Amino acid sequence: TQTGGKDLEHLDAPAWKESLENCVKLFRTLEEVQEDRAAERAALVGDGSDEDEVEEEDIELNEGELPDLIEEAQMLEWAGTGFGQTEAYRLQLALKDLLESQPLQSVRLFGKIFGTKSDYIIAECLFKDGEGESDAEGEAEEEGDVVDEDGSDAEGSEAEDPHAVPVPKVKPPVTVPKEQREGVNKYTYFVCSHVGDEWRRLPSVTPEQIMAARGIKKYFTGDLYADVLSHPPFPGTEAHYLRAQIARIAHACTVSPRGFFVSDEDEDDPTLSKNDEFEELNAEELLDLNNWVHHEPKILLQGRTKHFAPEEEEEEEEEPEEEEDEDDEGKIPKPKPTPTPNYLLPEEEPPLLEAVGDDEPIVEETHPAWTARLCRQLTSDYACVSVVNHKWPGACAVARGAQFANIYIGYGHKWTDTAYTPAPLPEVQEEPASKHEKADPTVEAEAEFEKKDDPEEGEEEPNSDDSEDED
Amino acid sequence: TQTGGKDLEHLDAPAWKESLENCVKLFRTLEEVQEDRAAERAALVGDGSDEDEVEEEDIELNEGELPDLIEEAQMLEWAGTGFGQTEAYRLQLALKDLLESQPLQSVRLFGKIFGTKSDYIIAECLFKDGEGESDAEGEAEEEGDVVDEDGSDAEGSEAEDPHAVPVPKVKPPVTVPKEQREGVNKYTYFVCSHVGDEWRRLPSVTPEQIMAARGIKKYFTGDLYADVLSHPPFPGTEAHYLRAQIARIAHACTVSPRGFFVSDEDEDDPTLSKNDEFEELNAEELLDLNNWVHHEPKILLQGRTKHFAPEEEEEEEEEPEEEEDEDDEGKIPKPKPTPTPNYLLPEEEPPLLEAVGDDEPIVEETHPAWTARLCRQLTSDYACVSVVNHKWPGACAVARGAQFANIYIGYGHKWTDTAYTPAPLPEVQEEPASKHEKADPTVEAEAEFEKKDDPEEGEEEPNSDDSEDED
Amino acid sequence: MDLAEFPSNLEQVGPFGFTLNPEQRAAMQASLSQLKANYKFSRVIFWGRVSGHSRDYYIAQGFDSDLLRGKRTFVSQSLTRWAQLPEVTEAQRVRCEGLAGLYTGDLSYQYVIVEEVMPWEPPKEKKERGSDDEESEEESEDEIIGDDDEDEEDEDEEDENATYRKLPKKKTKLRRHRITEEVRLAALVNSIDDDTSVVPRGAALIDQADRVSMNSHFQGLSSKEAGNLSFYLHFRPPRVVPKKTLLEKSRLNMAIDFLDRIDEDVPAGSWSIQYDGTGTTASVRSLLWPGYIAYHCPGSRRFGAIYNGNGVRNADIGFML
Amino acid sequence: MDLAEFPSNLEQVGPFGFTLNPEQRAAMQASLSQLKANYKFSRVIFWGRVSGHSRDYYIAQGFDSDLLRGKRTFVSQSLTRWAQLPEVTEAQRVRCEGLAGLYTGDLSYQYVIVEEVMPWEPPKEKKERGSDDEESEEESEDEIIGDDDEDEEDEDEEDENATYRKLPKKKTKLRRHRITEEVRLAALVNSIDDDTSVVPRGAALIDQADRVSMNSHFQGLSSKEAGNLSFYLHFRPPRVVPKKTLLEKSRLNMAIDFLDRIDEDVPAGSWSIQYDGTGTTASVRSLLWPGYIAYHCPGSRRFGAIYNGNGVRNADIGFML
Repeated sequence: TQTGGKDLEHLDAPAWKESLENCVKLFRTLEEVQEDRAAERAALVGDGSDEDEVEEEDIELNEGELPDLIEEAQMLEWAGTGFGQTEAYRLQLALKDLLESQPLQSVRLFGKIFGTKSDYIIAECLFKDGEGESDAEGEAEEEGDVVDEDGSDAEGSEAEDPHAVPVPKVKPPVTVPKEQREGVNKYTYFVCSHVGDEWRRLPSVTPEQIMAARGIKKYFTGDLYADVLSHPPFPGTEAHYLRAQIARIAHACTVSPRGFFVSDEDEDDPTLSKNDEFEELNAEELLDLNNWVHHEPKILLQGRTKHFAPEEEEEEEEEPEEEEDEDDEGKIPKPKPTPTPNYLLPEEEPPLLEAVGDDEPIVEETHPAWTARLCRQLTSDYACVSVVNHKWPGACAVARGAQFANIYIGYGHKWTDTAYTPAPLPEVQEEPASKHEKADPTVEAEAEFEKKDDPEEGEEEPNSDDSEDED
Repeated sequence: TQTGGKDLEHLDAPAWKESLENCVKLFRTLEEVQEDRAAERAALVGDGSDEDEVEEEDIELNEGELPDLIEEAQMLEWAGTGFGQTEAYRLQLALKDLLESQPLQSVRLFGKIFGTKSDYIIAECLFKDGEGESDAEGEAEEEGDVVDEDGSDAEGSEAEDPHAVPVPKVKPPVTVPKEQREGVNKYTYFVCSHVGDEWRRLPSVTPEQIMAARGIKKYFTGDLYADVLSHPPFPGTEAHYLRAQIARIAHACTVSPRGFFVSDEDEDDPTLSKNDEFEELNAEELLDLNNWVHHEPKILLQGRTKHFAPEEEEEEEEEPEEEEDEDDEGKIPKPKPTPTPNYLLPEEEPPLLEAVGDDEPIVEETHPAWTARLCRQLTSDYACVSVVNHKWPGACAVARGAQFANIYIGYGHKWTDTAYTPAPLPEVQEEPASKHEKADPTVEAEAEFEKKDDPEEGEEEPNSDDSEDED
Repeated sequence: MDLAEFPSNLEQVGPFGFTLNPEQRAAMQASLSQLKANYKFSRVIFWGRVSGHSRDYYIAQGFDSDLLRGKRTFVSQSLTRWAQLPEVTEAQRVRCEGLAGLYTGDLSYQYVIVEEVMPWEPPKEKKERGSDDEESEEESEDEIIGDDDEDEEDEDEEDENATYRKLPKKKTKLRRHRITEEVRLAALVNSIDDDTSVVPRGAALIDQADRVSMNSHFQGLSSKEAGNLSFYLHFRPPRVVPKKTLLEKSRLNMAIDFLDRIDEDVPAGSWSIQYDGTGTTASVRSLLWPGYIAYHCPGSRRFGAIYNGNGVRNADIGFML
Repeated sequence: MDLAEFPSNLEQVGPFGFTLNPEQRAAMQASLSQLKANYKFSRVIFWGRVSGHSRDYYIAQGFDSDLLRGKRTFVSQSLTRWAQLPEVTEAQRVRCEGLAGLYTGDLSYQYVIVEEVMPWEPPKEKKERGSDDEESEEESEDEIIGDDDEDEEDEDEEDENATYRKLPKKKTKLRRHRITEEVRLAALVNSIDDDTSVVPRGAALIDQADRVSMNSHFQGLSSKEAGNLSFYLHFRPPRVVPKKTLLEKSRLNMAIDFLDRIDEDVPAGSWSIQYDGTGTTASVRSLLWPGYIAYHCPGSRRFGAIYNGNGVRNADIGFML
C-alpha cells in the first residue's frame, strides 16, 4: 500500500528461520552437542589427512565457571533491570555454548550495548592459563569472524578505504604500551547480536583507544567492522571502540559487597581472590555505599590500570616478551614530547577495593555517583539491595546474602550533564613567520612606486591577520 | 441476547471493587497498617467504655516466621507447580497480614483446594504457646466468621435444618479422643477464597471426622457452612471435611530432605527440631527417594497420630486437662463394643522421619507413591529436585541446597485407581421376631371364621415377610 | 492457550497451579514457533500437561486454516522437540477407555489388553483386516491367543501374560491387544477435546462455506455474560445444535451459535464457573475432567484453556456433587 | 504498554533491560485496575520509568473514549498509589527545557530558575496574572526578586538563594521561578509523547466525527511492513499530515493515515528499527530519547511501547550517527 523508508537487511525469512533453528539448537542435550561437535570436526578434518583420529569419543567439552543466570536474573529483576528470566535462560545456554567451545576458565554475562542496526550481547571471559592468545590468531584465519588483535590493521584498512573521510592523523607523541592479559585486558570479550548467533571475539584494547574513546560519543551500529567517524579520529573500527567502552564500563561499574574479595597483599602486585571467610552483609549494611567496593582497578588517565612512566629516551622500550605484532605506531619516530602530555604525568594508582562511596560524584554533596536502593518495599526481610551507577546509565549491581550480580544494559555512553561538544579542532598552528613574503602592493602603492621609483619609502606594511582568517 | 444458565453470586460489580480494594490494601506500608489497625480498634472500643486507653502507639503487630514465598514460588516453578511469582507475592502479603493480626509463631502456605463455587487458599499456622485456643472463642463471637471449634455444634445445626436429608446416625461405638495442639491438630489452618479476603479459622479435627472423610469423596463447594451430604454421613459441615482432608494431605505429603530436621530422642514423645548441622544434599542425592523424609507423623487408622487404646471400661476417661468443651458424642453412652472395631486394635506408630521411599506404593514394584525429578534439563548444576506424590495428585515438594518447599494444589481428593463406590448401605437389620402380630385375616378366612365361629381352627398362618416389604 | 499470547496467559493459569519454569518457557517459545513455521499452521496452542508417573507429557496443537477440521496434536517431554500423536481408531479408542491407572511417562510403554473373542467376531475381524487398510496397522498389533498355533514369535511376552494364558483352557478364545501409551495419550486428548474445548461465545465464527475461523471482531463477553455458563461453547463439531428444533434455532445467531453450549452438557453440573477476586478473569472448570480450566477476561479478546491433570476422567462425578 | 496485555508485554521488553519484580507486578496489576475502574478509563497503559537519583518514577496513562484527546498522566513510586501529574503551561514547558541534570526522585523538589526580567515584561506578566485564571497557580510560585519589598513571606528560602540575591545590585531585575520536579516530570512526559508515541499503521482509526479509537480489525503489519519505519505513526495530534498537498493526501487512506509517519521526522535518522533474532518482534527505538522503545509482533495485534531512561533528550544526536 505504501512505500518508502528503508528496508531491513534482516527481512528475509530464511535468515530468521536459521536464527530460530540456532535458538532451538541451544536446547540440545549434552549428547546431541557432542554429536554435533563431532560432526563439525569430522567435516573440518575431512578435508585434511588423518580422518581416523577423529572419533566421537574425542569430543571433550571445555568446563569452566558459569554463574546461574536465572538466579542473577531474578535478583536483577528486583532491581528493575536484567533481561527477564526467559531471556536469561536463553543467554545462559548461549554462554554455556561459548564456554564449552573455548578454553575458558570462566564466563560472565557483561550485558548488552544497543546499536542502531543490531545490539551486542557481551560475554566477559577469562581464558585458562596459556590459552587464548594463540587461539585467536588461529581462529582469525579459520573462521574469519574474529576481529584482528591489534588496532593497527584495522586502521590500515581504514586508510585504504577510498571513501573514508580524510581525518587528520594526530598521533600522541608517546605511545603508552598496551596491558597484556592484565588490567584492561584481563578479560576477553565475546559478542553476538542475538542469542544463538556465533560469538565473535573482540580485540584487546590499547591505551590510545581508551583515551580516544573518552573524547568521542557515537552510537554503535551493530557492525564490528564499521568505521568510527569522529573527531578526534578514533584509532580503530567499531570493534575497538566497543572494546574501549566495555573496558571503561567494566572498570568503573563492576562492584561487589565489601569482603567478598580480599587482596593478597603481594607488595607491588596485589591480586584479588575470593574471601572464604566472607560474612554476608544484610540489607541494611548493603544500603551503605561504603560496603560496596570496586573489584576491578580504575583506569588511569593514560588508559591503563598500572601507571606507565616513559623513560626519558627518544625510543621507548617495547615490551619484549610478547610475541604478537606490536602496534605500528610504536615504531613511528615521535616528535619531542614537549610539554609532557597529561597522561604521562605521574598519577597515583588508586587502592584496590575502593568503596564506591568514594567515587567522584555527579554533583558534589548532593548527588553521589551511585545510589543504593532497597529492592523490596513490603516484605523486606528477604530484600535485595541494588546499587545503580548514574555516570554510566544502565550499569547496576545487586546483592543478597552471599550472592551478587553486575550488569550493564545501555547505549554504552557516559552520562554528560551538558550537551556533548566535540573537541575543538586543534588550534590553527602559528603561521610560520613570513620570511620573504611581501604584501601585494596596492594599486595606489604600485602607482606610487612607479611614480616615485625612489628608495625613500622602503618600509612594508605590517603583516595583517585578517587575510589569514579569510582563507 | 441469550438467557439461561445460572448467574454467579459474585457478579455484582461493587463486590469486586471491594475485593480489588482489599487487594490494593495489602500493599499498605507498615505505617498505614498501623494506622488502619488503630482506627479499627478505636472503632471497636468506641462502643465500649475506656476510650483513653487506646492510643496509636499501642498497636503492635505480631511478629513470627514467614518464609519467602517468592523464593518458594521460584523453586516450585521449576517443578511446574506453585502459583507463579506475582500471585505468590500477593499471597505473601496476605499471609503477612494474617501473621501480624494473630498471635502466631509461624505461618506457611499450605496450598489451595479447589471448590465448585470458590476455592480455599490455605495457611498453615502455629500459634504461640498458650495462644490460639481462647482467641478462637472470642473471635467466634466477635466476627461470626470463625467456625465453631467442635463438630457437634455443626451437627446440631444440621439436625435442626428441616431440609436436611435424614441420614441414619450411626455412632461409632467408642469415640477416640481428639488430639489437642498436637498430632493432627498441631497446626491451625486459616482459609480464604481470594487474596485480600478475610482469613477464616478452621476448626480442629476429630478422629471421627478423619475416619469418615476417608470413606467419602465429595467436591468442595467453597462454602464452609455447606452440609456434606454423603453416605456414610459425615459428622460436620464442609469446614470439618476440609479440615480433615487437609490433615490427611499434610500428614501424608509434607516432606523434607533428610537431615533437615532431627528428632530429639525424648523417649516416649520425640519431637522434631531444625538441624543446625544440616548438610545440604546435592541434586543427585535428592533424586534418591530415601533422602526425602516425612516430618509430620502418619495418621493412624483411628484418625490420630498417637495411638489411643481404650480402657476396657464402659465409660472412657475424658481428657481432663482441656478446658474447652468436649465432644458431645463423648458423653453419649455407647453400646457395648463387641467386636472391637479395627481402629481400636493396636496399631504401631511408624517412626518419625520415615523415608518417602517406604510409603505404600501405588502399584507394587513398578509405581512408588512418589517420583523424584530433576527440574532442569540442560544446566543442571543449579537444578532443583522435586518429589511429586501420586496418591494425592497436586502435592509436591521441591528442594535445592538448604531450601525446600511443600505445596498442595488440587481438588483435595486421594487418587483412586478404581471408580469410587460409596460404602454399601448397612445391612438391613434383622427384623425382630414378631411376638404378637398376626396377619390380617383374608376375606375368605374371615368369612370362614364367621361361618364356622368354632374353636376347631385356632391356628394362624405363619408370619409373612412380604407384607413388611410393601410398607 | 494461544502461542501468540503464551507468556501472558501463563500468568492467568498460575493461580490454578500450573506454571512453567524459565527453561520450559524458553524452550517452548522457540520450539512452538518452529513448529508453527514448519507446518505452516494458522494457529498453535499449548494444550496442557498430562502428568505421568516418571515424567510428564506436554501437549500442543496446530490448526490449519479451518480451525475445526485440520487439527494436529503434538507431544513433547523436553519441550524442545514435538512429535505428532497418531490417529486413533475407534477400536483403539474403546480399548483405551478400559485402561485405568496413571500414565507411566514413557510413550513406548505397552499396555496389554486381553479381550474375549466373541464367537461371531473372528470372521468379522478377518474381513476388516482385509477390507480396511487404515486399520491394518493397528490390527496387526493384536494377536489371537489361546489358539495353539502361531504364538512362536513372542515367546518373551508370554511369560508376562502367563496368568491370562491359563484361561484359554476353558476353550474361550482370548485376543491380546497391545496399546502403546502414545495411542492412549492420543485417545485421551481426543476425549478431553470432545468433552471440553471451551471458548467464549462469539470467539469463533462460521462462514457461508462452513469454514470456522477466529472472529477478529470479538471484543470479549461482558462481565455479566462471562460469569454465565451459557455463554461458553464447545469448540468441536456440534452435536446438539443440529438436533434443535427450528423454533429453537430461530433464536440463535447461526454465525456464532453453531457450537454446542456447555451448560447443555450431560450430566448437568459438570462445570464450575468462578470469577477471580478482582473480577478480571472468569474461569470455567470441568468437574468431569478435573484439571481442565478455561478462562476468559471479560471485555477483552483474551481467552484460553489448559489441561493440567493426570488423565483420569472423573467417573465418580455423580457422587461428588 | 496496554494494561490488559501487561504481563505478556513485559516479557517483550525484557531484552531491552526493563523488568519489574514480582512486588511491582503484583502492586501494579491491582493499582492500575483500580485506577481504570475509578476514572472509568477506556484504556490504561503503563508508560514507562524515569529514573531519578534516589528513586525512580513510574508513569501510567489513562485514556477516555477519544484516545487522542482525553489523556491523563499518573505517576507513582511505590506502584501502589498513582497521583495525577499537573497540566503544564507553555511558560513552564519552556523553563523545564532549560533544566539539565538527573531527576532527583523527589516530586516536591524545587528547581529555582532565575530569569532576567526584560524591561517590557513585568506589565505583561501582571496582565496575564489578571486575565488568565489557569496560569495564576503557576505564576504565584514565581517572585520578582531584586525589588526591595514583598520578600518577607519566605525568609528561609532566601538564604539558599543568597547568591542570586547579590545580582540585583546591578539594577537588573531578576525573577525567580520555582519549578517542582513534578512539573518537570509532567513536561518531560509531554515532550516524549510529542516526539514518540509510536503505533503501527492501522492500529488506530479516526471516524467521521474525528474521534480516534483503536482499530478492532487491526491484524498487525506483515513481516515486511513491520521492518519498515514508514509503517509506524506518531499517535499524537498530527502536524505534518494537515500540511500535505492534496496530491499527497490522495495516496493516503485517511481513516488510518491521519497520523504523522515517524520516518518523516526531523532530524532524519532519529529512529532505529530492528528485528529480534527470531523475527517475531520488531522494535523501533528513538535515538533522540534513548530508552524509548516501541515494539510490534508482525501478524498479531500486539504492539506497545515503553520509556526506560533518565529523562534526558539526546541533544548530541547530530554528532552521534
